[in-house]
Amino acid sequence: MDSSVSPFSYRDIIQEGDLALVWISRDNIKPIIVDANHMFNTRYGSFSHKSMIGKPYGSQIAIRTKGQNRFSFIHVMQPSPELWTLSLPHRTQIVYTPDSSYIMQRLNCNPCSTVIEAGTGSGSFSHAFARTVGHLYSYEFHSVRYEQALKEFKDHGLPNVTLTHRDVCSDGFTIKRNDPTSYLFQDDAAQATINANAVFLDLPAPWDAVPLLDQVIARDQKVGVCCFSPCIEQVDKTIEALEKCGWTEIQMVEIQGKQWESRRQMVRTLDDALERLRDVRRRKEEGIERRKQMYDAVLKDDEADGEKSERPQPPKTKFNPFGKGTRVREGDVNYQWKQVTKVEPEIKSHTSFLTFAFKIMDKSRIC
Amino acid sequence: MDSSVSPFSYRDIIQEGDLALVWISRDNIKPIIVDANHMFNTRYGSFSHKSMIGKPYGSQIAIRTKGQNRFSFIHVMQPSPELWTLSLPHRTQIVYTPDSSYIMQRLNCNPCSTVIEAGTGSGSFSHAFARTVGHLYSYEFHSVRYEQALKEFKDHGLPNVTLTHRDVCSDGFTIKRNDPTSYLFQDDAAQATINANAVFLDLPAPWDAVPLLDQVIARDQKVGVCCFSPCIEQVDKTIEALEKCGWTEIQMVEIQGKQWESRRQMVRTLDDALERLRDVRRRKEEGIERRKQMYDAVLKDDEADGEKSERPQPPKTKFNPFGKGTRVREGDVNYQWKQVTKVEPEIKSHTSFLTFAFKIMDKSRIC
Amino acid sequence: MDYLHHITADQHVILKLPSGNWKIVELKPHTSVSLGKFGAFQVDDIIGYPLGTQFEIYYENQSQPNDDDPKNKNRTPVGKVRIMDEDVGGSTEGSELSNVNSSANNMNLINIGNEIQAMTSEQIEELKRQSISGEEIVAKMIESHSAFHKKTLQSQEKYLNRKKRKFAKYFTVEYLSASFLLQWLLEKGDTQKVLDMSEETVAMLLNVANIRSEGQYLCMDETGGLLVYFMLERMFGGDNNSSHTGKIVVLHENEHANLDLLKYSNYSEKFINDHVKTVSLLDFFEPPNESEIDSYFKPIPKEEARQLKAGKKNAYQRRLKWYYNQHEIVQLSTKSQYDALIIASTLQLSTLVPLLAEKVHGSRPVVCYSQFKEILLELTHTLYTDLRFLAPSISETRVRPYQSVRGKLHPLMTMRGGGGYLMWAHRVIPAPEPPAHETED
Amino acid sequence: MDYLHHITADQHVILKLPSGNWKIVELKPHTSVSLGKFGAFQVDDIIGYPLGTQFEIYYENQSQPNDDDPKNKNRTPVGKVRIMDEDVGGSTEGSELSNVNSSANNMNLINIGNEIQAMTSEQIEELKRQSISGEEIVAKMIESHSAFHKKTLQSQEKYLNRKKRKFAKYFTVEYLSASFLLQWLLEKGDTQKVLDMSEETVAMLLNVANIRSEGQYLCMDETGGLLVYFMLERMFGGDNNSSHTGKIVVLHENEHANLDLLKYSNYSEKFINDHVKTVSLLDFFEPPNESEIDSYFKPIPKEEARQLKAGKKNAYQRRLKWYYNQHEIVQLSTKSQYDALIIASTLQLSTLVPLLAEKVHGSRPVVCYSQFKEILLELTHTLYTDLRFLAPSISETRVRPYQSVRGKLHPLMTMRGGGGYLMWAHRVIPAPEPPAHETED
Repeated sequence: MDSSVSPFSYRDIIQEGDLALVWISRDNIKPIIVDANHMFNTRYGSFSHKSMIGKPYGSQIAIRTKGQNRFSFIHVMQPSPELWTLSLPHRTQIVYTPDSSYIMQRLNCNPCSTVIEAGTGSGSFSHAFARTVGHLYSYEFHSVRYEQALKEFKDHGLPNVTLTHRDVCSDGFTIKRNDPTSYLFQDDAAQATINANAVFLDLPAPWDAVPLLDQVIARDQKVGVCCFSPCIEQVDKTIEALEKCGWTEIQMVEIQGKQWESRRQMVRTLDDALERLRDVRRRKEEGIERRKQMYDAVLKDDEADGEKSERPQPPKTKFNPFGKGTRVREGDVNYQWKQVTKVEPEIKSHTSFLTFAFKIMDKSRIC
Repeated sequence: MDSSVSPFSYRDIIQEGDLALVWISRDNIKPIIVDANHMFNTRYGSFSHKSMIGKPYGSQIAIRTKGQNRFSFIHVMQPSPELWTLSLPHRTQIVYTPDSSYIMQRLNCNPCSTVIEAGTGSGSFSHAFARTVGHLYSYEFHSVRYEQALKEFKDHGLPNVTLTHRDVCSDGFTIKRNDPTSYLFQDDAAQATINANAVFLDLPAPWDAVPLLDQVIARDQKVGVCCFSPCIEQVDKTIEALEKCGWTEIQMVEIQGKQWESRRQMVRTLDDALERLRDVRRRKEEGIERRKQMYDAVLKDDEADGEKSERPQPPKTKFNPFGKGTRVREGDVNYQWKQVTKVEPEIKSHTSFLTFAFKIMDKSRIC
Repeated sequence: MDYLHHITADQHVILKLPSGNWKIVELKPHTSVSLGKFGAFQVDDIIGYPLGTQFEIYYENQSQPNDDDPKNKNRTPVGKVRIMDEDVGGSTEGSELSNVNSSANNMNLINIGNEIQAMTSEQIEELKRQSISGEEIVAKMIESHSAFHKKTLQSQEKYLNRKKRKFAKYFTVEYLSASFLLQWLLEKGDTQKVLDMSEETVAMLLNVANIRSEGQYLCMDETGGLLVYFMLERMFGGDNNSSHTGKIVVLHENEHANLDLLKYSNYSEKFINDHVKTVSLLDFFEPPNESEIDSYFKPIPKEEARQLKAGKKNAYQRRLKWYYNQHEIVQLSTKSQYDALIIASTLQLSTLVPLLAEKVHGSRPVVCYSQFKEILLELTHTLYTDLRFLAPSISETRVRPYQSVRGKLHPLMTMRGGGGYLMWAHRVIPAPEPPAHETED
Repeated sequence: MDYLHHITADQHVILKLPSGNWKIVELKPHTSVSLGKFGAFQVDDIIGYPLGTQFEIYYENQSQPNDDDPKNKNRTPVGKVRIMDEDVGGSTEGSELSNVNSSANNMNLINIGNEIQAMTSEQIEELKRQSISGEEIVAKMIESHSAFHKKTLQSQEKYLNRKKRKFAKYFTVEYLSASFLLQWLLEKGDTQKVLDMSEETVAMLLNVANIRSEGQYLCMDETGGLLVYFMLERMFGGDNNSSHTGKIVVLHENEHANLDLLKYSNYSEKFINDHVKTVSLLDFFEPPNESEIDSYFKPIPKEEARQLKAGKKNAYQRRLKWYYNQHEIVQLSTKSQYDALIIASTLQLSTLVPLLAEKVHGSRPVVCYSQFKEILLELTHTLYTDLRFLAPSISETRVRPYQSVRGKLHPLMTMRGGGGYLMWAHRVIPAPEPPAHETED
């Protein structure tokens, strides 16, 4: 792969060395580095990277499994921040797309934005920021995660991301020479010029970091901040800190994202149900007739024992317009279907509370 | 109306003196006392009570307005707690049906329940409780509301409701002789025996009332409580009080109720859109042809002024498969429609937080 | 009615286990109930305590159950019980939150817990087999947990609570309410069996359907009797001796109604027979002819019947039951008007509801449950054009539970989707359009 | 690029008024802007301040504007402005909560406020006409408010804040972002015009559609250009001098594309022409024939064209524009592959999307917006059976704003319903089914 081109920028043809995402299912997306000598193994079969190279991104790669001779396939996708987020292990704490989308929109992110993100975490939101904004300053306090993200951002070709190892709550955001950072210092500047106009704080105690923002945000513009906190008590302390530090238009919101599946439910009409019961009744009536004769016989014959005489069993019905008993595949063309939507069985009912606020440090007039 | 029968119990025929609800629209339901000498006036016309009497409940009463000779109608409904709730003025603070339903279910309300409700408020939840439970003890601290509710409960024939004028936060729940209450004291009992097994507190400071519950709840059963508070800080203080007073299984929930309207959206196929554009193109091509001729003429004639020569206007199209411009009524049989659901334009996004807890005061064994 | 509030012999109750799971048991006297890894107890030991009581299982002599009989190796030893006065295992949830703790003391906390644990699962299993109490297992685990002292106080607490929940031997005996029965089914994974119905939706149904102790209700229940149980509980509160006269007529599309779940209820057979009637859809729409019934069978005078011989008597009694049943069907399908129509069925509602609603009193509610909004959408469009239905509308009700721990309040991170929808309308009686006035001008 | 951060002459900005309403204005130098009851100001007085600044309007000489000319009686007098340093009017909402205050001091608070107010509305109007400041009006109202002293401290504060908001004369000048434009439309009641789209749903659309500054996007926009504006803002950030090369090709079903709302944007005409191309659906599916275009018109050498006379030159230029436009249509409809397909249209999506998706690169997103989930349901069922679409799914995103006041935190009691839904899929390239292996056993 041409190392100057990010695997996240638009590319068309799968090439040796590319970072690609293999889509097995929505819940199972795996990153690979395309290598002609490698195989991609799934429980449904093995796919050679060689069969991918040269094909356009989005290609379905199909095989027949040797053992069971089954048709099996994957799709080779080009990474985007959203697909990358989907590919991360479910246990990882990540900012999901409904939240990250809204945050980016509320902070009006675009190529003219300079954004601060703390902390980097899994780096999934960093990718979405990096796609859109002019420059991203990301801070991570955990050294292992910092090293991992540093490598990942390099591999993913995100030149507009500066990553710094820092506990921003105690040490603030200013980046100096000799700090552990990917920042490239110009000439003999003693510290980085940041001038962020959007800030995202995904920290356990954002109230410790808020007072330290004044040093690094743009002075003469309206700057937005979003604090991402799971508990309501954190929101309360965050609002307190924001108010104290002169941030205004404070508003907390929640995002609720749902995914809907498209399904079908069989149309089962009353008429069909009645027809089925008529079939049952016909059998029963035969039985009643037989029982009546039997009963009359018993009453006539004083000696016969009603209990012992055999009670005739009606034959089982065959008629069933709904294919009960036999398992009907959803959408089977022999039946009528109604399209319905079904929400995921388990929804993400809460991610975090998002507290937004805005500030203009210097309101003086320019001419 | 037979005063011993509640207007809320099942009745079939509209009778003189009945409390009935006139349904004009979902947002406009009005209670009336049926009186053969009265008219029910709406902006759509006047309906005589006489025309209602003797008809079954649920009857549509239809008239033609004298002035405009328009068909106009209302429905005369028998009150139920839910319709009564809908009929209350929108400004009134009421516990809406999605909340009251859930609270009743979580507290397992049924004819064996004895329930405490504080405060009574508009009395709408009292009606739902009264329908279901064995006995309801309702407390209202505001004297005007107390008097109003006292009269209303009497008029509505709710014999299983005891109403007491009381600030439960300072004075607790015990009902003594000479208290302002509808409680009927037996013999010479000094105070009422309540033994509630379910409690609903709709109070600004439920934490003041929680410690006072021990005096009136059943001792040897599991008793449930629900505190209804709009702000999260109230929930925090409520949980604190509940924990301190030995309540367990504390859980706070929110109820979100939505109403969906059934609507239709016109099916506008691509083919129809293309056909419409073809019509436009045909007109345009005529224009192009004409303009081409004109242009050729202009280029040939050095003296002519292109600007001044009249540019021919194509005739307006007549073809429109979507009836644009003319206002199409939703569901018009000349068009194809897709059934869709639409949520109310304004939803009740928050009513209150519901904090539930349970307690068994005396866990000793009986034999 | 002690059985409504106290643990009673031969009662069905539901047990809440430390894992958060539920178990339904019938309390047969002189037997024991095993809760698997959470221990076992004698039914007789819990009878008479209030329903809702939480018990701890303890073992007085730890070595005793560990006998040498290999048969007993996997049998849970039966312990003694004592009342727990403090509630254990509130409403905290399993999933951890990354950014709740302060960052300063959080640096060492990555992946702690699972990775740095010196005891093998075999060792833990052995301890459990030895029936050592939860507290003790946890104590042993802490000993062998190399990084425990590195944890912050808060995360130590968290860790302990999690472990305690995992090994503690306690249970709560609850009244088997309809809500608990539903919760049990959902946790068992029987979501589809109950049409994805949620407690809040059925709660809303009971209220908007105006369920009262004296009502006569026409009902279809495809949830195996769960809906009927909800209605019975609301109408009678579990009281077998209730004086209330309400009745539920359950229509069914199969040969027999499926009300299987009522077997877990504590209603007597007689009570259910008195208050729940089942009629097939065909019998309801095409009821038997009364004279035909009478032509098949005529009851003989009681005196005469009593003198029949054993065999004959049985045959006669069967026929008599059939006879009364047929007449009851005629009564329920042609001579009754109902106080509500309540449907939870996957039959096409738009064909069903207009026909059934004919049997509903004016001003009474028609309420249909469906797992899918689209089904109710089709239904409401049908009902809109039918003047017998007032203002059909679709409602959705959802509960959002919180982690209700002070200082850590937040909505649960995940919850069940779904829960279904309701269509609510009122049966009304249309008037003929009045003739136009003669115009006056 | 000062116009992105500072108030600039001839710029469109959006003003936030004390009522919570919005107003879009073009800042023409040397003119004044009237905010009705909130006063009026000189455009020149606000130029140069940072966008986002909140200004108060004040009147130095109160009697001055109250002249005798009857023409001026209803004209809002123009005041001076000064910067406000404190934020006024946060996110509290109008509707009151009944049980927030402590019960003890709540007894007298029923219906206070509206009923016990001695000033008539005429008197208040008169005060407003006299351009007295909000503070002063409120002070006069308190004087005449007979029950004010009976209120609790908290409710007095509430009352004052409400009244202040009603009469205060201040405004905030904001950058006209796409989100603010949408908010303005929604508050104007243009919900249907923007297909009920919400900020959170379009935000989600921009991300899942992977909008980048360099992308070539195929788009249908039935929101009057709002969606295109959202995309332009995301791609270029309002920067007329952006060096990014992204393009949006807008397909339209009418003779001309309706992108009216772009008139409020601050993009230059040239910028929009460079980055937004419009093609009718018919031209897209049945593009002009290149040789036919050439048969209608052939450009003459530049030198020659320059020497045409004025009238002829105009006619020639028109024809030349048409010629290039026709060739561009050919290019856009037959020779381009797009980086995303983005549709917000009420045309039947299930007939539209399969055809348009043919022009989308493999691995690129297809995202459709609809006000109604049922429309997307039909669409996904169509796409399921089409192997060119990977995993179509429907998403719903909703924001729930809180009253964000410490001590009184709660979700807003009411909010707008709706907001629409998204269908998200990826365009993929199906492989032929590989032949079966010959069986080995």
